[in-house]
Amino acid sequence: MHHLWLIPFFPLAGFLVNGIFGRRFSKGLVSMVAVGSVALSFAWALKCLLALAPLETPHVERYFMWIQSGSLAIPYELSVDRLTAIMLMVVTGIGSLIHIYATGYMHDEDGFYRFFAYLNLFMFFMLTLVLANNYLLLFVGWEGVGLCSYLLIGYYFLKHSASTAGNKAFIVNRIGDFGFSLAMFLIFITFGSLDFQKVFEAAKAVPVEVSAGMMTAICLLLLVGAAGKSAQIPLYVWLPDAMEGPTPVSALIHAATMVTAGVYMVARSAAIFTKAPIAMETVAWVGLATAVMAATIGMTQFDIKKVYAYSTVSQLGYMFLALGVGAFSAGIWHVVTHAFFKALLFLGAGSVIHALHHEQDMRNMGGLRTKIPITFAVLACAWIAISGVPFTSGWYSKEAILGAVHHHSPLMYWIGVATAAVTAFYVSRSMFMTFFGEYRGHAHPHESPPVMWVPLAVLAVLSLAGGFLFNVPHILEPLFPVEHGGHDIMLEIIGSAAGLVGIGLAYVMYVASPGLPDSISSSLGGVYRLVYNKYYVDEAYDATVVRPLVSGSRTGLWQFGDVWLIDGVVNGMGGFARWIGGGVRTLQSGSIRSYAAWVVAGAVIFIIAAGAIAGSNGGLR
Amino acid sequence: MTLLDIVLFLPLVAFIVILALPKTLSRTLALATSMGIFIVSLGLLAPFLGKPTSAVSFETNLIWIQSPAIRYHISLDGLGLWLLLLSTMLTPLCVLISWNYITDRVKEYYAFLLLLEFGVIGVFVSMDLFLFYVFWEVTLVPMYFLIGIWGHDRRIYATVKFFLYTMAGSVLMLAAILYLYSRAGTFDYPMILQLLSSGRLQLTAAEQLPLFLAFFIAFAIKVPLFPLHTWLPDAHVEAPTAGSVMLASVMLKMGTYGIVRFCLPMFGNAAHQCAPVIIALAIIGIIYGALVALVQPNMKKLVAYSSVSHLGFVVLGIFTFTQQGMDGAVYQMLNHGISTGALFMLVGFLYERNHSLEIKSYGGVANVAPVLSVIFMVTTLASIGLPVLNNFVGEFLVLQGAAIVSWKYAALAGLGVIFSACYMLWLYQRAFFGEAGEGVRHHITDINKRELLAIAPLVILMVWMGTGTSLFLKPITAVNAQILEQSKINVEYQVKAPPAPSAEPAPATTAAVVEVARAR
Amino acid sequence: MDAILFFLFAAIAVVSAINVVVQRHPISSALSLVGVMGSLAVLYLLLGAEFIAAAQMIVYAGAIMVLFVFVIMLLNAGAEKSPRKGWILTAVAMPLLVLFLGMVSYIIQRGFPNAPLVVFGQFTGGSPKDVGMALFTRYLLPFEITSVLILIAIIGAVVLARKEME
Amino acid sequence: MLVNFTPPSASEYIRVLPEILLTVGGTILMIAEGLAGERHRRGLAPMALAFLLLALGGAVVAGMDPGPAFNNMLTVDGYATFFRLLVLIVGILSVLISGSYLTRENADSADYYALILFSLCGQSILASANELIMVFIGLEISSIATYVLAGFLRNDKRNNEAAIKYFLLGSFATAFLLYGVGWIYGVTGTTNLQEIHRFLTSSESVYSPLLVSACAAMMFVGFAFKVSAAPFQGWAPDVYQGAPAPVSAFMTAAPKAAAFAVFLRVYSIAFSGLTERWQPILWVSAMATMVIGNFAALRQDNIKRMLAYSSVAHAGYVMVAVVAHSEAGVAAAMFYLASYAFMNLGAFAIVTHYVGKGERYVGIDDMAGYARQQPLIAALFTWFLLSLIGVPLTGGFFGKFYVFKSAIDSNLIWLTVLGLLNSAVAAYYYLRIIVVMYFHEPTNETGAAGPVPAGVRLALIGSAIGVFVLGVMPSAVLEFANRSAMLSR
Amino acid sequence: MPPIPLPTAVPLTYYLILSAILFALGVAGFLFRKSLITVFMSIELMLNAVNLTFVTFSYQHKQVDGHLFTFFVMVVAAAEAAVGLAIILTVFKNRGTLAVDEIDSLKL
Repeated sequence: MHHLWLIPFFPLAGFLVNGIFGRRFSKGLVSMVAVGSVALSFAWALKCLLALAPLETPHVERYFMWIQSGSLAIPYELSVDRLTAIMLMVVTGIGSLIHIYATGYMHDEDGFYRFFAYLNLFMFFMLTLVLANNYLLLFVGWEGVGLCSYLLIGYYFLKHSASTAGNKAFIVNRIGDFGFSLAMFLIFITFGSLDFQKVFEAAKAVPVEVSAGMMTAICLLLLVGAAGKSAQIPLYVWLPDAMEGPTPVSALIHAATMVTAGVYMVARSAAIFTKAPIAMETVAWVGLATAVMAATIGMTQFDIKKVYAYSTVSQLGYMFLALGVGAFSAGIWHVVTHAFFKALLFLGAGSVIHALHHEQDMRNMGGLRTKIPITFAVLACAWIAISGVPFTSGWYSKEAILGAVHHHSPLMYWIGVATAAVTAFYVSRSMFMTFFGEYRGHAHPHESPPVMWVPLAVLAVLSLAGGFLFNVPHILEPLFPVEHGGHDIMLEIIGSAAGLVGIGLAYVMYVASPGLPDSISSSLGGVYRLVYNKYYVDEAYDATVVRPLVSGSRTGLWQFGDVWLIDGVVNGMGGFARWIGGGVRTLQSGSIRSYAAWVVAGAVIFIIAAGAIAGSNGGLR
Repeated sequence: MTLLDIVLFLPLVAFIVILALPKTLSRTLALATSMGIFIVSLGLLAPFLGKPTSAVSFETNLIWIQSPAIRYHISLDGLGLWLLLLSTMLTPLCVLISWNYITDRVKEYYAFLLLLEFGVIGVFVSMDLFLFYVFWEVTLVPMYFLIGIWGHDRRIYATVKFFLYTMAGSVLMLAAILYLYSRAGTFDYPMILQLLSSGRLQLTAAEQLPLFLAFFIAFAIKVPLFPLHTWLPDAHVEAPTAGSVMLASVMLKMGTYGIVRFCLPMFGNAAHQCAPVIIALAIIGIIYGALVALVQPNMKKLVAYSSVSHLGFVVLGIFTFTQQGMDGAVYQMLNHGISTGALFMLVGFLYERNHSLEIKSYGGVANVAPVLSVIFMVTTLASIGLPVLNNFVGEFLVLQGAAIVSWKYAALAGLGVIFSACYMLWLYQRAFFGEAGEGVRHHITDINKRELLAIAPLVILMVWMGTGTSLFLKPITAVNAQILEQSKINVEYQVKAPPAPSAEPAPATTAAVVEVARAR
Repeated sequence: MDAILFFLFAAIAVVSAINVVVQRHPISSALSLVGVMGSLAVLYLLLGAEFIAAAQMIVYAGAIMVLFVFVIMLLNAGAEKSPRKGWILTAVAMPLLVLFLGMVSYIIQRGFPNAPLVVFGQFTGGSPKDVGMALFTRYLLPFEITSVLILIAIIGAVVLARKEME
Repeated sequence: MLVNFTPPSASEYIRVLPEILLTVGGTILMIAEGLAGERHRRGLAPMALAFLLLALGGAVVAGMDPGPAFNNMLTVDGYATFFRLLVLIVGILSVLISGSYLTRENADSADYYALILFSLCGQSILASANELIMVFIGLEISSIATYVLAGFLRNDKRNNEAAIKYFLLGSFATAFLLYGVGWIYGVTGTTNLQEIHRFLTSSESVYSPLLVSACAAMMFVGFAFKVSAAPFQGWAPDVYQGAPAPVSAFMTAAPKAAAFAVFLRVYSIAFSGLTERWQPILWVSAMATMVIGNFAALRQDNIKRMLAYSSVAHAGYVMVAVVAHSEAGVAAAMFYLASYAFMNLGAFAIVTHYVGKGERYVGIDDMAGYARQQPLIAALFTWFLLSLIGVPLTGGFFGKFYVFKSAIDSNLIWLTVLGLLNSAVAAYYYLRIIVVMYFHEPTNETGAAGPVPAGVRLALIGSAIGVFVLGVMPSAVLEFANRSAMLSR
Repeated sequence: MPPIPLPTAVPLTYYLILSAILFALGVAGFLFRKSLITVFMSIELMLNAVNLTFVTFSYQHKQVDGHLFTFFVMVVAAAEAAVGLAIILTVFKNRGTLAVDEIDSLKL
């Protein structure tokens, strides 16, 4: 017993304390509680991992039975294996850093305590997700982080766009969760349990040819879930809008941790996925398509956070690509490195935005290199990492992915390489537009306080050296044996070159000859508009799903179905009864003679009837 | 004389006392007595805390009328227990929320509330079909007056519709009860079950189906199952807050309770036979209710339609004939009672302040009433089935049960979960987020202590029932297992095997799969 | 002889009865009714009901019909006006009546296939003595109870027809 | 014949004690008025009550020594006693609500009470009649008295119309009944119910079943008319609406109960061998009665007329029990009539008071806001209406319950289902009164509701207790009915 | 041409059919006459028809009971006549008419 439960418990306690009493606390106290709880959680996680050290097999702790109904038993059970350990470290580590950063960033906001309460709650759910030992508990964390995401996106609830974005995030995630829960039901039906160990054990024992259909169904449904959470086609639409939330939220939830939950989940379910080759192929293609599409959109956006948001979508696509080709550990490696540099990018962007008093449009920036040098320096680290400059963290994971992809399908590989170039291009574009050239804005930029830049510095170091320091595939060797041996130097050179080409191209377009982008975009015309408007996906969803649903419900179901038809029938029955009543009533004409006629008629009819009904004594006798 | 008798009759005593004493005391008396009843009723928990068992407790079996033998036969099992406690708990809360809201004919109001409590407790403990019917009908009267006297503008239409709808259903049930008596020679429910299981009483298929339908329609109207639901939005919108709460939380449950208690064990064959149709209706109700809720401009109507959707889950769960589905269904009854009850309370609080139920008269409430908003948010989340809150557990079990029968059921019903998020969050956004308008800023104040006292137990329960389910679920599971067993008498129809993982004959469980694998 | 008497008085009775129905003036109807009663009294005699035949003349034709005539005179009731409405009723009721009569006759024919002939003097149990004997033994209670009936009739008539009380 | 004659014994006289007491009471009342003069009119109602109570006692005493009386003209059994007590209780309640009404209409007189007593005498005879001649005379005594009562306020046009309609149609229907009796006498040579039964079921008898079933149908016309069963219900709404309110109350309960008593007795004794012939007829009639009563009541705005239709509908429910043709059915009908008597009397008691002088406020809408003016009375009215609807824990519910139970036991499933659906429809018009009383605000035009006179109050309490007892502790009455339902054939 | 043999007596059923005809005529009078008094007289006609039935059957059974029945019918008819005519009187006093068709204010 290592009391794993304490890891998520600390943030939960922080949430409760801040949530209930935070309003009466000073900001300092709130920060202390919030940061302290996450830091404690980090420390406890570290302690547990050290104690459990080699972790060749999962360490499971059961606390109580949560739900039991017939053969379905869902215990509250936490477990740690190597995969979990990595995720734990990422979540608590980066979480701590971002909490610290946020105390500075959010200092002047109303509802300071509310923010940190939500953030702590997020940590709780995220840790539950990571530590869960069965699908349902994972799902708890899964939905919980979605909730926190919703709450934090809608943090500025006075803004209509913020609350709308929150709703969108929640509902799109719900669609994904719908797939996830169906997958769970099928898992239970197929394997008789939701417990990871039992399910995977059973899954491994199933021969492929017996189970292909069911396994594919389960995996595709899991993919739907993962696509919702990890913003894959077709459910990625919520993530760019999620940038309505405060920047630390974007960094923590919508870049580093929550959105990678899908990747984690697929990797976790690797035992099932490997039995479903069709599903694997689908995962790969979905990932690749997402990577390409989001990257192209990223090239055209001007809102700095939007650029990074699409970048995140694209990078997540990369991770899915990795999962799809079976390179689970490479995918997780990219999760880790991406967490470093993307959190850094967002936080850095936050720092810029903070410096510019909430200016987010890059067209109003420029030349900030000198005005906020520390921010520039740390952002530069992230920049080269994501661009895949050799030996930065991003390079390691990206090369690992591309290597595996090449092994799987050269076509995918080349698309991946092109995407890598595009990625390097748009990140460089954002850097050049922000930090180079002349300042085009009106605000008075100022450097952020140490409480903000110190965490940035830590992340910068990790972005540069993270890939080297944490060799994830090696750590995960017991879980995901590396199938293809050795590095292919040629591939690595091509990959690295792609990144450098992207940077170079951006330099040409945005520093060397600044008029070029406009002329290119105008010469591309329709294609550019299509990409700039994000392929009109939101509009298409709106026109094909949202509007028909709302207006169909209003006129078709409610006004026609309920009010007119069903209630019409009900009231019609009432009216019918009254109508009969009216008819019956006219029998009562008040005339003595008509009543007498009825008597005679009744007598005649009844005499005939009594005579005609053949009794036991015989008929008409 | 057991504790259950006391709990059953205390509300009636309270009813008489309130009527007898002067008006000025009514409010206090109602609160005191209903609180007292609740505390006493907690004593009923005692036998259920230990090992799970399907045995009944607190049985009283006396002769009420000699011939035809009508018995005062009441007892409590895991199925009735929680619904009973829910009723006794909600009554004091309803008194609390009516505290300032009701100014006219105060005495009668609280008296009716207590009478209603008497009726619903009776429904949940009756073990004699006749007695059950009596209580079933008795609940109609106080609710009729609660809506009719203290309701809003279109209250008369709503209350008459409510009464007639339910009446129309229940007379069919009465016919069925009478028929059963003529076949079984008794109204005593356990006796009938015994006769059925021992084969001494055999209902032919031609008998079972009409009997089942007669019972089922009466219950389905109460539930309400699509398309018998249109009384519900009207009744809810026009009812005073406490009326809505009792209606949603307790009275709708009488329908689903009845289905589980009576329809399944007695008419297993017919129930299985009708299951596909009923499941279809339940699923239509789930989706239909949610979609119609989506476009409601009136908060109460929205919540009312959401009830249609939620109750669809309950019915779906019941007719899966799986342990999970039924457990989930019963659990969902309680959950719906708590979260929808809370929603109605909260809407009532808003109405008391701003005198409007239209969503568009609100907006930005979160600015002026933070605590209220938080509670509303928690309730919303509970209602849409967020994990760690109560509804999640129920919905999960129901859908799992449905999936065992057919994944299509689960998939279709699962859409309801998505839509529930749509309509509730959209409601929340429109009512609570954004800038506060003139009216909201002037009228809306944050929740006061009395209101907090009324709503807090529900919020606590939402969390408790979402996390510590075993306390609640154990007695339910035990009873459901027994009911499932009973419903299998003479059933040729079997629950369909889980969908095949492959084209080959499908081994249902892992063990079997492995077995097959090894065999090769 | 019996047959002639029967057919004669039956014919008178039927004709008078038709007259009751078709006459427009109440007085004519009333007098026709007396005719029916008279001929019925003869038929009663044929059937051996001496006492009833006498009572028929005294009570029915004598007392009751006089009362009718008295009221007709009192109210000065004139001839009926031609029908304002009710042709529908006639159209419906005429076939009904025909049906009724036909059916009753049919049932009687079927019900008493071997009915005895009515021969005057074959049954003499209807003398006043016989009737009186039955009345005060077997039918004592109904006889006594009719007194209540008559009492009610008196009260009723008084209640309804007396002058306004002040 | 004289040889065989034995004078009636003392116990035979005791068996007709209620009739004797009622006749004597009625006579004394009239004499007393003449002696005491105008000023002592207030004492008339209590006096009538006293006689009724005496008669009630008499009925109990008579019931303790069951047996035939006066050459089998009457038979005093539990069944007879039940109905005697029932009509006498109705009489008592009617007298209680009549006093203030008559005073208000300035029509206080001994005649009224005497007529009620005589009418009850007729009904008491009906309850115990064992001979068609007694049936006929009892029916006439009861009817002629009620003809007069219906038109008691002779300057009131509505009263006149009620009286003339009731009288003409009543006599018309009685002629059919008599014609049927004539034939049955022709077939069997007797008018004694048991002997008819014996003749019809004996294997030696030769007769035409066609003729006998025609007799049964013919007599059904008469009885159905008296109980206002369709299609002979035409008179009922008009007469109940037109008659003075307390008389309507009386008429819808007592003569109807007595008519049902004799109806049931005749059909379950005399014609019990021909069940399959008349059961379908009664089935149709019962159904039509319920439908006409309930559906026509939906459209009424006059509270008296609505209750009149409701009374037709309730007759339909009792008919269902008659159709069942079993001992359970007989018992159910008895119980139903008892509970109907109470709830109906209760409702009419309030109407009697509410309508005001000249019966001005007879619209349902005139009761607007009554619950505010007279909460207690409104509550009682609600109680009676709920009973009429058939909500559990009221007498009306148990009544319906037993009726439909007996129908189900006799395998009349469709009739039961349709009847129960009918009773759901009926809820609508009863609820309307509750709606008006409770959910509407009083208007200036309405509100004749003064203080409730003591007599009405007493009647209300009595009825309410009756409805309560029959609804919650029906065992005793039900036992009585069950034991009495075994009619000797 | 042989003389037609005149029947010396008629069967009982002839009396019964005569009574049926009279009864039907009474019903017809009730249905078709317009004046209250004649309508009432039609009832008397019907009762007479019934009486004929009783007396006829009394003959058949050679019993006196049918006569007794007839006797009571007469008494009742007398009582009805008294009350009925009194009611007709009050109606006439209040409405000034004896037309049956005009007495229909209570309806529907």
